[in-house]
Amino acid sequence: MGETLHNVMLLAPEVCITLFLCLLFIVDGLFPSLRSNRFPMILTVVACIASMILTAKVGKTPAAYFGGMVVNDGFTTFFRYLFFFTAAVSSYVAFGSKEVEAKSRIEFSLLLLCVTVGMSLMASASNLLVLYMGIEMVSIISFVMAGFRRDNLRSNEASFKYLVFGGVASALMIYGFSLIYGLTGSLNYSQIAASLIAAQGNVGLITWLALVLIYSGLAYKISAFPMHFWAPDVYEGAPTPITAFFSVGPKAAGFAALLRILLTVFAVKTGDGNWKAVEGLSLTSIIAVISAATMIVGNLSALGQTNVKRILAYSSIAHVGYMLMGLVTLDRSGITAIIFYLIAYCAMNIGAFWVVGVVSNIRGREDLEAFRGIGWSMPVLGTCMAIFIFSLTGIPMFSGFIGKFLIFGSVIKSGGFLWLALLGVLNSVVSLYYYVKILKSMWLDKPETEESLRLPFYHAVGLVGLAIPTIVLGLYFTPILEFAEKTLATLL
Amino acid sequence: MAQQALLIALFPLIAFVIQSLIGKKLPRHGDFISVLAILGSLVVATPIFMKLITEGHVFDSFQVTWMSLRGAEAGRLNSAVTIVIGVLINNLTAIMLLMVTLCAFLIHLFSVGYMHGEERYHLFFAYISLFSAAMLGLVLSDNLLTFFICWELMGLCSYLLIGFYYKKPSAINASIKAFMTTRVGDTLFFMGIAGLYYIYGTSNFMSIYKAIELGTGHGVTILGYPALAFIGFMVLMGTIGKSAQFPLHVWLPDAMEGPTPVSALIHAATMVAAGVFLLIRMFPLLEAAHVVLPVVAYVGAITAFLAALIAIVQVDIKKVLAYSTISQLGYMVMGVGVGAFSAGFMHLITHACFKACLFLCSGSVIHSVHTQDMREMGGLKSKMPITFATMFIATLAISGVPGFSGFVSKDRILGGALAYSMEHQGHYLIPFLGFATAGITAFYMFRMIYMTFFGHARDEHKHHHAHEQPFTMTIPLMVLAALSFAIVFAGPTGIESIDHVMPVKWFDHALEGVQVEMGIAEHLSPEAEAVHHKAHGLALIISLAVAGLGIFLSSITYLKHLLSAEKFKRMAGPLYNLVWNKYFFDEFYLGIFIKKGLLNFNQMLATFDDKVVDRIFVDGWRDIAMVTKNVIGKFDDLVVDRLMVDGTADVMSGGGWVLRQFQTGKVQQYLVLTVMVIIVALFFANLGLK
Amino acid sequence: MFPILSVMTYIPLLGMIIILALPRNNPNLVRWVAVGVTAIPLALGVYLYLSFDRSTASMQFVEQFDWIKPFNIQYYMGIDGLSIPMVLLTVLLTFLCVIASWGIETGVKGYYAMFLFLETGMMGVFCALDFFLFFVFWEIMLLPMYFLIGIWGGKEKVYAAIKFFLYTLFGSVLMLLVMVGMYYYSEPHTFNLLQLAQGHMFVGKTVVLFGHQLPVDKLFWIGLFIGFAIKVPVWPFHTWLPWAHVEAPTAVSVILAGVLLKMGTYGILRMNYPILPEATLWAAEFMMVLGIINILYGAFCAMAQKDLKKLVAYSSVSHMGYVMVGMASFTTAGVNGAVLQMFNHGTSTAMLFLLVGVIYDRAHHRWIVKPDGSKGFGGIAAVVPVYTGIMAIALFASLGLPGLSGFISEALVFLGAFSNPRFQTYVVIGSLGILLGAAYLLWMFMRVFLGPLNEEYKDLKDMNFREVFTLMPLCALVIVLGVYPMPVLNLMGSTIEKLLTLFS
Amino acid sequence: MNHLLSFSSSLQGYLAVGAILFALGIFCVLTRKNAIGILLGIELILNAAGINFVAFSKFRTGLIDGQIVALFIMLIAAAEAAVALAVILRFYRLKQTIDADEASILRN
Repeated sequence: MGETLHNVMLLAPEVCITLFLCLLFIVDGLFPSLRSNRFPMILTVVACIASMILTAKVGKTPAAYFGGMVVNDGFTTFFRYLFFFTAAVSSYVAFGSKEVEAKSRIEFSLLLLCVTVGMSLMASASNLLVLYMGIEMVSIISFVMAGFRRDNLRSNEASFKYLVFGGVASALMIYGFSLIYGLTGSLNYSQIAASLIAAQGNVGLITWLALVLIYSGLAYKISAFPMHFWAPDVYEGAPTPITAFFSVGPKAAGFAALLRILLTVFAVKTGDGNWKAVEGLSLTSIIAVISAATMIVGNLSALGQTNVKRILAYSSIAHVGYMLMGLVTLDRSGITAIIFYLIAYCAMNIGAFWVVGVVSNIRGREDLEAFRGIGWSMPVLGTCMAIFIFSLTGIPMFSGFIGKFLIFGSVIKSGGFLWLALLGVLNSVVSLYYYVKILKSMWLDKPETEESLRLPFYHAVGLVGLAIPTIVLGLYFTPILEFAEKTLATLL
Repeated sequence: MAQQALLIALFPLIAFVIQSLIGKKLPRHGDFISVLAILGSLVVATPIFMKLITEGHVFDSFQVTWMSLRGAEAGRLNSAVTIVIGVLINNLTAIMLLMVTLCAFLIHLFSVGYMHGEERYHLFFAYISLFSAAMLGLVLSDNLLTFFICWELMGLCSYLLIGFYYKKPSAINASIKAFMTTRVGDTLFFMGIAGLYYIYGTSNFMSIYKAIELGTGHGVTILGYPALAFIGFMVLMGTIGKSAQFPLHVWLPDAMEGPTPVSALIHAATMVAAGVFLLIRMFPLLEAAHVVLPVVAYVGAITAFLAALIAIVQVDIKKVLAYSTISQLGYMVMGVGVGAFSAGFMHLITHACFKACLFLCSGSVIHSVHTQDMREMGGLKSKMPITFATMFIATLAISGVPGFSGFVSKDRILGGALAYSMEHQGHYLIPFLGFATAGITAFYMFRMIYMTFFGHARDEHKHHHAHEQPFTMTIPLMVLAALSFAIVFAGPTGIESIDHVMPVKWFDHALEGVQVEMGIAEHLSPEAEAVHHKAHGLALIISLAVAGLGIFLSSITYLKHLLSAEKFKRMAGPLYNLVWNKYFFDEFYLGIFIKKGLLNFNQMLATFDDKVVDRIFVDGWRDIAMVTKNVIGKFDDLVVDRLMVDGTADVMSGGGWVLRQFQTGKVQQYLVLTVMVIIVALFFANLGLK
Repeated sequence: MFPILSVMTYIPLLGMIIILALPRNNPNLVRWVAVGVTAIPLALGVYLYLSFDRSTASMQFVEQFDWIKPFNIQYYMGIDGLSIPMVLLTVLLTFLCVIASWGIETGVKGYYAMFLFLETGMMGVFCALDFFLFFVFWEIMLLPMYFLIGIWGGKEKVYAAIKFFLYTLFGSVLMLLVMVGMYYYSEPHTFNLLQLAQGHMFVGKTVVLFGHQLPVDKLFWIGLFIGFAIKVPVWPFHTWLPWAHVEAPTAVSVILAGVLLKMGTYGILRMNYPILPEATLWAAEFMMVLGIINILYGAFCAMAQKDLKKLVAYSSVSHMGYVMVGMASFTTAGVNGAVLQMFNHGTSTAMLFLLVGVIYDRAHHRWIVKPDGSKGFGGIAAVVPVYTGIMAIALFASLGLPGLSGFISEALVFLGAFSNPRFQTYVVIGSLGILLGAAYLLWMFMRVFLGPLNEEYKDLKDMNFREVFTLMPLCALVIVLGVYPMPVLNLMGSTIEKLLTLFS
Repeated sequence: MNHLLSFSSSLQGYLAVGAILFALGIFCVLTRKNAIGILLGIELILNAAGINFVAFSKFRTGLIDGQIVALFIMLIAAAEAAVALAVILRFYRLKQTIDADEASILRN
């Protein structure tokens, strides 16, 4: 009995979120008056903060529990912080946006909290089944969130496409898991890794099939090259705050799962803290190709776009490409770079989508024409957007640049994939064109009507709250970098 | 003494600064400031000249480091560079200083009267002061760098002064033409200076003379040619540009667009003479690069002869004088070329005086009859006696009539040329052209005198208005005319054999001093001495004969009208046409070189840059992207203007467009693509495993 | 020790924040605050000039402390003979440009905020001695430039702004790769430019690119050179310059021509030369040829221009060619001449652009010959004498007329380049550039100022006190440095001496 | 010592069925016009995975964790089906059709 109680204690953050979930159900049922105003959002934010505190407490004692199915190490702690932060900010954004109607706000909070539990499960899973459970939990709820605006055709179509693509992808993945289970006879990462090493390289085609299928499942989650097709349509169709959440939350969870599987199962920890691919499974060149493909697809497709949400959708695909570059050398600096990049990426991406949300609320449309002269009528909004855009492009003084700097550093350090670094650099130049197109219409074009709009304080506080860390992180990033290195140190 | 000499150049410079800043507000528009400044320079220059006359030799110099760049020890690529500039006073400088300040002062006086009532009167004096400062700076400088700086400053002043009447388009074109042609010469001259710094590390005259004496720098080559020859030719190009020698002479006749005092000061006395002065300063180097001197001689001779021919047919009084200036400059260059550089220098001095006088006289004539066309003049002898007298004296001087300064210097040059052709067989063309030019010069000068002063007035109205100029304008004429007598330079009649009774040899002693300094005063061997003596005797006789013939022919055609000029013109036919069109040099330069060659090339290059490099290299990829699109199929959705970015990005967006076509919106097609990629991945994995 | 460099760099940033906080309805207050803020670095610059030690080649006014320890990145600021002329030029030109942009009416607060932000970027680039810090300032500068050209520019401002941004960003991302490469390939991993310059660390190494081994130092050299060449601009990468100059507002094109072009050559001298001397020697001929092409190409194109500003822009391409020639000659006179030319070109082109701005404010067009062939400006010398006088000085300075500063640097460049026997043919060809320079500038002067007055412009007002005030310091500099250039030359003497010891 | 690829003969049979089901599932998803047809395809693939798990748990490892996973797969398949049908129902209400190709407003 004590042992399960100990295990539950380690799951404290998730348990706390579930309790708040139940509280919300009660509120939903018994106090209808509270339903539609800001109360559910406040409750969500409190839930996230509480679980962050619990994560900090739990994080001090890294251990595997529930019989090695779930791991609570530095890696999980980091991702828990990230998920709770993104959930809190997304709910803050959602409750300011007209797209999430007042009466269905409580449902949004419920769904959001469920997804958060699913995400932290994905990050901490070290067992195929638990991973599958986490992924499915996040996916299925995301299908619902994508179609949140029931009467809106675009939102419905987005959820339909997300549903079909997601379903197939996770089906493929579970089939891959079954093959791995067959080959290695176990579901636990550590045993799978042991048997893979024992195989000393005579790895048959079946293993490669399993690997490809698993990769396709995870690639769907982070919208990497072959499985990225759903992202632009779903991001454009779904309501903007939810798209903001999609581009950050589930994507980070996908990366968490991918990193954990890759580093504990398909790679071996070498002496100096780096990793080496299991012989017979030389992943590095494949990852390089995938990363290059994702970058090119993301950047080039965004060039001709006029809908800003779609531009940001393709840009988030491109950023996945940049992040995958870190995996190419499988060494410590690369993975730290990815983790740092994730932090920077989450802040600036939510910010960018937030601005799009605010503009589409005011102007009703999301294409570049809607952005004409916004910079002059709402200078704070314009400046924040400029900061996010330049950070996304990778201009120094902003966190995006530091992310790219670390990623390119790790690639060049290994010396083997210089062509990838060159491609990455060229892609960021190309990305400038479509990013600055947004700024062009915001600042360079004069608005038709001279009406000076006032940015509601609610949004101003949030946006500035995201913009300032983007600059601070760009100028002084040592503490965050040490924090990222610490998370890697305790990866079980 | 050198420090005071610096004042000579500073006075006009200060005058320029004052005049250009507050000239307009001063009483009389500040012309007295410029005149006083140049007078001050004259006052400072005369004691130096007096010292030369009394002691027969004067030498002083002081130097200051202008630029010192730190670097490693000498001889290496990054060795330290120190550019030292200073003032050098030797016999040459003393004489030049006096000549320039005197002429400038007289011309300043003259232009007070001549330019009275002009709209930009104060600016005229500002530019003239700047010009005088630059010319004096050039004369004083002891190295080629400051020499070059003053050289180009003079070019600027000549540009500003020729274009003084800037409302007249012809004046502006002339000023740009002058500036650009001289600039061609200057650029090459600067290459020569760069060459000097390359082999000697300095451009100081004294150190060059010493280095040449020691024979350093002979082995070195620049661009494959022997270094000294290269530098010599570059210096020659500088002279050709500035002293309007063939083929860069086209600007001087057009420079007559400027006011007459300008023509007198700049395009007769001083600036054009600077080119010859440069040759004289660099004579040891030219001599050391023995291949250069003959070229110099030929350039001088050809220029003299061709310019003289053109002068015959000119009807504009100033154009006649302009071509005569080119011709006389050709003489000086020929003098230096054949080795008689002291004769060349003397001719430079004498020419400065009488040509300035001629120009000023023509100025006073133009000022009174308000036309430059000689065909509208005639019979002004009685109306303007002083101008006539001074102009006649100067004409006698230039025509080489004994007893006048022109004869003395021209005879020595021709003697030197003859001696040169005797020593170096086969170069007979030089003396022949020399003597022919002497004759033609006499002919056209007297033609001008007769057409303007003698005969009956062709234009009553102008004749009636003609009047003598006030004293401020006639005094300079008289002074300059006085300087045109032989007595000033060498004996009353100028003929060697006669004057040995009362020889006033200050000029020759001064020039010997200069040769000693330059280290080239080698004593001729006895038989060479004999050849020289014989040559000078022979030259004396021929030059007298030729001058007499010229005067005679001119007087029977233009005074007595026995021979009609028209008949002679028809008889010459095509030759006349050729000469009248100045050998089509202008047409060649302007028509072919500038209009068809340079401007079209620029046009082509500019469109090349805008259309080709900017569009094709950079933007044009869009066209290729467009082609790919049309091949794939008409697609109205993509509007081309959204790709308004340079070509490389257009290719990208074209690529992006292709990629986006896969994004058809149908979920099942996404899945088909995904499955295809997975199959391809498996295929490679399988291949990899083998 | 008073951190003078950091103060000079961040005062404008402080000024920007103050200006953004000012009320929107009082443009004059904003203008005077901007003038006040830029006056402070100018004053400090004068102090810097007076207390600069000319005898040593080592860094002065150094500020060095750890910024990001894990990557050994330091906040390392310092200036030596190479950077002080550029710092002084930046400080002076920004002060004058702030005064010159009195005519900006729309979005005054935004304009001056961006302008001050630009000054911080420029100051940072010239004082940074840590590659990372240098790169951060290098790219920060692009942001204000994009907005300044894009918002307050001329007709095609959007296209010009994005083209400028794309070109320079392409160059700087290559520099990013080289920066990271240098960090990882240097023995004690460091970004410190002085440490990198010590050890010839990159000579032997090679790296795999597209399948074959390439020498690292040559790769670094090319990467850096492309990044800097785009800024200079060197011939194939120059097509952004005419666009950016023509479309930028007057004050911005003054800063663009006066300071931004110099960052390219400054970067080459600060990084390519000391850190990769072997590669620089290997590529000397290449740089010289590009320099000559720049001179001639710029001159020829300038000759065919009908728009005043485009003509001056192409003349900048031509004049920057002299800097390239001077640098590539590795002789004392050459390199000193090159750095002096960077300074002189800064002053003379700034004057030209300011003057073009003056006439643009009055006539609202810049055509020498209107595109439809009819006559643009003509004979306005009679109407605006003061303007013609100052334009003549600026013209003859950039023409390279002796007695003005242009000549000194051109003379030094050619004397230096000629004394290196390898490059004598190039110098002779390059000297044609001097000739062409005279041609197109005089042609412009004749067409616009001399000749019969074009009636359309008979009521042009002459320059007011403000405009004359912005031009007076530049006129003084051009004339004084033409007569006696040592005040600027002895600033850089010892640094260049030490730099060239690597190449003898 | 468990090592790879030592599948006994009867296991082959189960795997073959699993593989066939997998292939049919994919084919069904790609070709069916009807939205619900696509869902059926997904279910088929999930069941194929289930068979695999059960077969491996019986023949390969002898532990019951394979069967537990199969159970979970059914559980999740049910949840997914519920959500999918709700979405398709809403799609029908808006578009009066459930043809998958109709859902293509959001494209390129």
